[in-house]
Amino acid sequence: MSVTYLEAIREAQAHALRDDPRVFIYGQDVGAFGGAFKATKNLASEFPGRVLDSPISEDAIMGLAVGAAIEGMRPIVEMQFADFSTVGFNQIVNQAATLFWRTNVPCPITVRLPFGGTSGSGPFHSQCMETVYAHYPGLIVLTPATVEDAYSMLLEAVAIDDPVIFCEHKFLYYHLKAERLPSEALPVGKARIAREGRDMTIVAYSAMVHEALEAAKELTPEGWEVEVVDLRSVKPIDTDTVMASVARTGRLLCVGEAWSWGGATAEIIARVVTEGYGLLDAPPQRLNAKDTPVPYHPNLWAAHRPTARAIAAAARKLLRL
Amino acid sequence: MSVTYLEAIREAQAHALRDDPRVFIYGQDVGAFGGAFKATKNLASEFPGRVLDSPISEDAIMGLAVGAAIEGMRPIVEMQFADFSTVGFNQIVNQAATLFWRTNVPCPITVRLPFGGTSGSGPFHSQCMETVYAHYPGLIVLTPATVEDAYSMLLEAVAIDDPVIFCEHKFLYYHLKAERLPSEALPVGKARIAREGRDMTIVAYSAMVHEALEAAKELTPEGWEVEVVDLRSVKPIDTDTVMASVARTGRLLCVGEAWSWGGATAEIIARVVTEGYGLLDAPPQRLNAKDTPVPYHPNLWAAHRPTARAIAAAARKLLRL
Amino acid sequence: MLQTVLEPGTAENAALFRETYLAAYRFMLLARLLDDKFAALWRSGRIHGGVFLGRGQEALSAATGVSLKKGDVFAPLIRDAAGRLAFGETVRDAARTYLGSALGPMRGRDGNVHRGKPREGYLPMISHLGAMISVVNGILLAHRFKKISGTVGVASIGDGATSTGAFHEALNQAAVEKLPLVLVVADNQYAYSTPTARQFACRDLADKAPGYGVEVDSVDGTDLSACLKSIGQAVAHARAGRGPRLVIATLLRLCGHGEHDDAGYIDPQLKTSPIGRDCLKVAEEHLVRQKWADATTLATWRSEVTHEIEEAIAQVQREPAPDPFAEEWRAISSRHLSETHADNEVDPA
Amino acid sequence: MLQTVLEPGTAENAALFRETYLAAYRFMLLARLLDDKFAALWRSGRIHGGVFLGRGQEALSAATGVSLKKGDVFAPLIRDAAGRLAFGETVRDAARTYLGSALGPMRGRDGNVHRGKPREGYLPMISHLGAMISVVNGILLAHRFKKISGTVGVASIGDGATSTGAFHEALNQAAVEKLPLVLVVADNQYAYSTPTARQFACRDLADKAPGYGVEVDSVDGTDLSACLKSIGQAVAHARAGRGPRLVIATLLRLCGHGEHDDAGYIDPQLKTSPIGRDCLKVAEEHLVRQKWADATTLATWRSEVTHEIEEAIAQVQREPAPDPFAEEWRAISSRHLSETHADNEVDPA
Ligand SMILES: Cc1ncc(C[n+]2csc(CCOP(=O)(O)OP(=O)(O)O)c2C)c(N)n1
Ligand SMILES: Cc1ncc(C[n+]2csc(CCOP(=O)(O)OP(=O)(O)O)c2C)c(N)n1
Ligand SMILES: [Mg+2]
Ligand SMILES: [Mg+2]
Repeated sequence: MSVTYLEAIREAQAHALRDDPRVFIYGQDVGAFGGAFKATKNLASEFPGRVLDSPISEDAIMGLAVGAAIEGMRPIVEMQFADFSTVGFNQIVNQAATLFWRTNVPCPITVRLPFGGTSGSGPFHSQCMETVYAHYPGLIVLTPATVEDAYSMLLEAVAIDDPVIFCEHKFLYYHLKAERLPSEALPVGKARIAREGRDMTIVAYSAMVHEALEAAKELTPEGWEVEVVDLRSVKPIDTDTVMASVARTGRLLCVGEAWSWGGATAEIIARVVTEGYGLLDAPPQRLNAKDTPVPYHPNLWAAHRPTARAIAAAARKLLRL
Repeated sequence: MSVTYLEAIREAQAHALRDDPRVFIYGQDVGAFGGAFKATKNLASEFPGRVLDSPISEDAIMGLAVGAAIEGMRPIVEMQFADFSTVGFNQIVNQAATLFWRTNVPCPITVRLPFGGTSGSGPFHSQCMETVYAHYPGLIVLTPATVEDAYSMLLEAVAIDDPVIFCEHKFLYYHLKAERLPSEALPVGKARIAREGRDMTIVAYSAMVHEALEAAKELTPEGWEVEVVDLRSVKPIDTDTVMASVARTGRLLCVGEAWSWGGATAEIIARVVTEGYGLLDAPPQRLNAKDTPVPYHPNLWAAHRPTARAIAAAARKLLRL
Repeated sequence: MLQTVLEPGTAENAALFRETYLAAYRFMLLARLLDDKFAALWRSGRIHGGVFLGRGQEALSAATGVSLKKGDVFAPLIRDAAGRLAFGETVRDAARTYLGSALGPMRGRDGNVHRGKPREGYLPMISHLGAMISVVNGILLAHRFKKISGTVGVASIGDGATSTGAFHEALNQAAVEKLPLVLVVADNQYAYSTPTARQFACRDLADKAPGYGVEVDSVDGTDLSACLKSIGQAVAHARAGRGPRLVIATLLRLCGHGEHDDAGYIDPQLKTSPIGRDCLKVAEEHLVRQKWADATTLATWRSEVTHEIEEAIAQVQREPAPDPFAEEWRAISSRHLSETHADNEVDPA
Repeated sequence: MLQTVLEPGTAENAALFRETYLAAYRFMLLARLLDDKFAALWRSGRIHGGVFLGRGQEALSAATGVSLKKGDVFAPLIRDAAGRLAFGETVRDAARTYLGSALGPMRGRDGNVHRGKPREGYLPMISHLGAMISVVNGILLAHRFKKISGTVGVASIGDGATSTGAFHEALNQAAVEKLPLVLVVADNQYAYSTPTARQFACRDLADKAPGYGVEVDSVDGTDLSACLKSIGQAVAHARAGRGPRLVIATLLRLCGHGEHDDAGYIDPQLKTSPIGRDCLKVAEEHLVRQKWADATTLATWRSEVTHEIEEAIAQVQREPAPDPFAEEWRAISSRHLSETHADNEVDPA
């Protein structure tokens, strides 16, 4: 038996619905249809009345989730694509994110954002929105890279008493597989050493972890041992783990699929150099998507986002500095 | 005679309306009333039919501006407060920002965002939104700190063939004064050395420039000569001017009123260390607002945002490193 | 919080109506004098930021508050001082928020009209117009999940807020889910300076209801009796599980948008028209006409209320302001997940 | 682009109507066969991403396209292949966008239904539902500023998109500004898998119009004659300066949401009901009944159209794909203000 990243997300939701009567799911087509990506497949029939189709009203979807959370429920919201959360943006950043701070009432909502680029999806079905959410105080932003994390972090997201932006990468949905669902897991807030190395640290998250791992592999025959840190969450960031890795390797390359300006890569570099300047033997570097919308055509798309090849090239340059 | 920051904004709009028949103004209460801050005072009567009150519909306001821009007009949109642009967010980042790249048709819109903290304004009338807009390709984000720049950069914003997010700081509206409106100006995209120094560089923008200048003054009797760079625009960032300054001083403190995660301060540090690592004699530092919503109470507010005192303290620390 | 019974006829109901009317009037008076006090404090520099009054809208607002009971949900807007008080807010908590007391429900973090106690069904508005309606929906849906029945949610908005996408999405959502929502629109003819002619083009805001499949009632917002009946019916209807209703009240804002605004743009003809009547005076005339109170009683009440306000304000003014050094600068409740980076914590001392 | 004249009676008008009908039918047929072709290309892996068909909606869409003329504005949605062609799009440009040709209007940057030529009044939709309507408003307002009169803008949306805040704000905006907007709602009973009962609670979408103060017409979306009349009238009305109109067309989506979707959720009763009729067949029957065409003619047209499509596709398939190395990775038009940071430009070679 094997389980995909997408199935792990479905299973985590089934688990949460089973264990906690306060959990319900709300979003477009999540009911009988099982969601645009089938992440809620069969849940409506397994949990009658607890998986509700919403109108095409992202603002009201998020507002409703906040109200339900105030009243002690633990809503899971599915945005059909992360890109559409821009029309629910206000309720996320100004209603959900401020509630606890203003009133001391926690706001336990999980917002599932199917995000990130896939070939042929174009500017409005490919976006990475972790940056804009992470900028706002009051939100937790998770970016699982593995099947195991998709499962365990989603379960933990539902249990967390704050609004969690759960960025699940569409590129990983179908082809990322694991043998089984995990029974233990690193807690949210801890990064993971995805690969140990000695010569440099690549910090990545979500789909980019896999590109980074492939790049690391590509560099092995050249004699380089590259460490890959999987951030797992971009807010909070486990700066300690990143710093410890950089302390070992002396070199840092940050990779993000999001746009460069103010992205997680800038944030990590800022943290490492302000707090651990002496650890570096060479200037830190970052690699991001190009500063244009995400292109539709596969050829353009492959050049727009960082790939294993581009990461390896950037790493080689940095290793030579 | 003297002119305030706010009057400069009014004058720039009058000038633009006078010189260019394609310019019109659209926003809530901008007409006969002259806007919530009086930034469009008398413009409706001076330019009949060209200053239009809109419904409370930020999404449609921005969509309309895009349509008008497609048709060759040059709309100036006033958001009543920057904070409310969250409900027009989608049209800004997905409609206006992508138009040129997708279709080769430019999208000349100026979105005026009265932004930033003032005492007693609270979480929803104080926000700094430059970060989230600067993250998106396709937008230009201006942050004038002086009366002269408020005037000349707004004029230039209207002339630019791309969507410009014009962040005008409410704290500067009334009490920042100049002798006269400028006849010459640095172009958009160039930073300004607001104060020369030798021992360290403080990079700031908008209201924080004044706090930084005051901090620099505070440090003079202690024997420190602090250089202050006024970024003027956060997208594009004039990295060259920043680097040249850091090359002279060897020390960098970035100050932003926005939240820390992924803010302009992170972006500047990332640029300086990736491209000019060798220029630094000490780790770069940043100082931002605390990671909570902007508080209402003056006591809390003063502690939430960076002030001259806090900047001076951070600078002292850094000078000792 | 008093529940109105509105079936006319019986003597018992007549007595209950009188009682409700009197209670609502007291909240109107309290709100008016409290608002006046806030305005005075603002003018003397004692209140930071804006002050937003409900002058002319107290009848509608009080009617809303008294129509609700414990367990219900109320999302007031800026002109709802009366409704807030009637729903159970104390004068002290209102003053604490305006004056930034650390002991208030918002602890100085938020101010003026941005106050509430969400766990008590009293929602603290965010500023974005229309945004609270779907939050009310969420609480009502949660009640359904929790098998709590017979509760009602009221959201207040203005004529201007009907132009927001949030209003539209939320009203539609309530209709689809058949939630017990009463959406009260105070059509006070202006949104800040913008007259309704620049805000919408429908003949009447009530014409919006069929487009959502919700019931609607229109009411003279200057007449407390009418407001009590209209809101009372809408609430009773929702409480009985008969779905959402829109209530459109016509009235005039008898003050500036905020105290900084002289409202010079208001059409003088409106001021002298029936919708320009002061609902407080109208209510007082009604009290006298019905012989529910005479001039002496009214004067006594007024001085009682004034006294209550002065006392509360005096107390709140002695309360501590929030202390930035004692503040926990943390926006999430999960302590173990909150982070403060060293670089962001440069000691300002 | 043909303009319909719809006053009945005169022989001249009858002839014009026939001509318009025939033209519209041709676009319907072209769209249907082109859609089929795209579906086939997608199944064989030649098209990346999604393919979204207008099957069952061609009558409404073609009627929209033929009702407009040069200078007008059209913001089509996903099911508007027919209207796009009728408004002047070439089969080649449609294919170029689906196949990602560098020579297409979107140059491989955007794909499938996200295509248009804004400067020609043909707006390329962004995906966010409802978002194009206010853009049309903006163009129409610009026409007013530029003293261009007599132009009309049409925006298409689905039943699901009526739940968006963007729809509401934009329709209200058009009404306030009295813009010549025709908003065509294709109520095809589903939004993706969601039936209208989970989308709205109004009796009829037409009930929304009075709430905006706009006129409304309802039409059988399976009947080309009816669509031509309804849309033609709405356009004529707007062109004459009489303000916005909403047109609600009832029909059924005769395909999946996209080609990946087998649409198993569609109520079988709807399929056999009158709204489940295939508008193309209905139009063909009408053509034959009116003796405007016989079976042979229809077959000839079909093979002509097939040939036209095959030729265009064959040509486009030989066109170059976009070259990432030749691409200018720049999102703003102001060259002097665009920046590429060295760190973002690590040479992948
Ligand atoms: C989304 C949004 N846009 C703009 C504002 C700024 N604003 C605050 S109150 C107001 C006018 C509100 O008018 P109305 O809804 O009629 O309520 P009233 O003040 O008349 O009671 C405006 C435009 C806001 N709060 N929210
Ligand atoms: C704001 C927004 N939310 C969600 C989506 C995802 N989505 C794309 S099409 C669709 C269904 C649209 O239904 P309808 O408006 O009825 O048009 P139809 O597909 O039936 O023609 C949805 C939910 C979107 N494009 N935009
Ligand atoms: Mg109003
Ligand atoms: Mg539909």
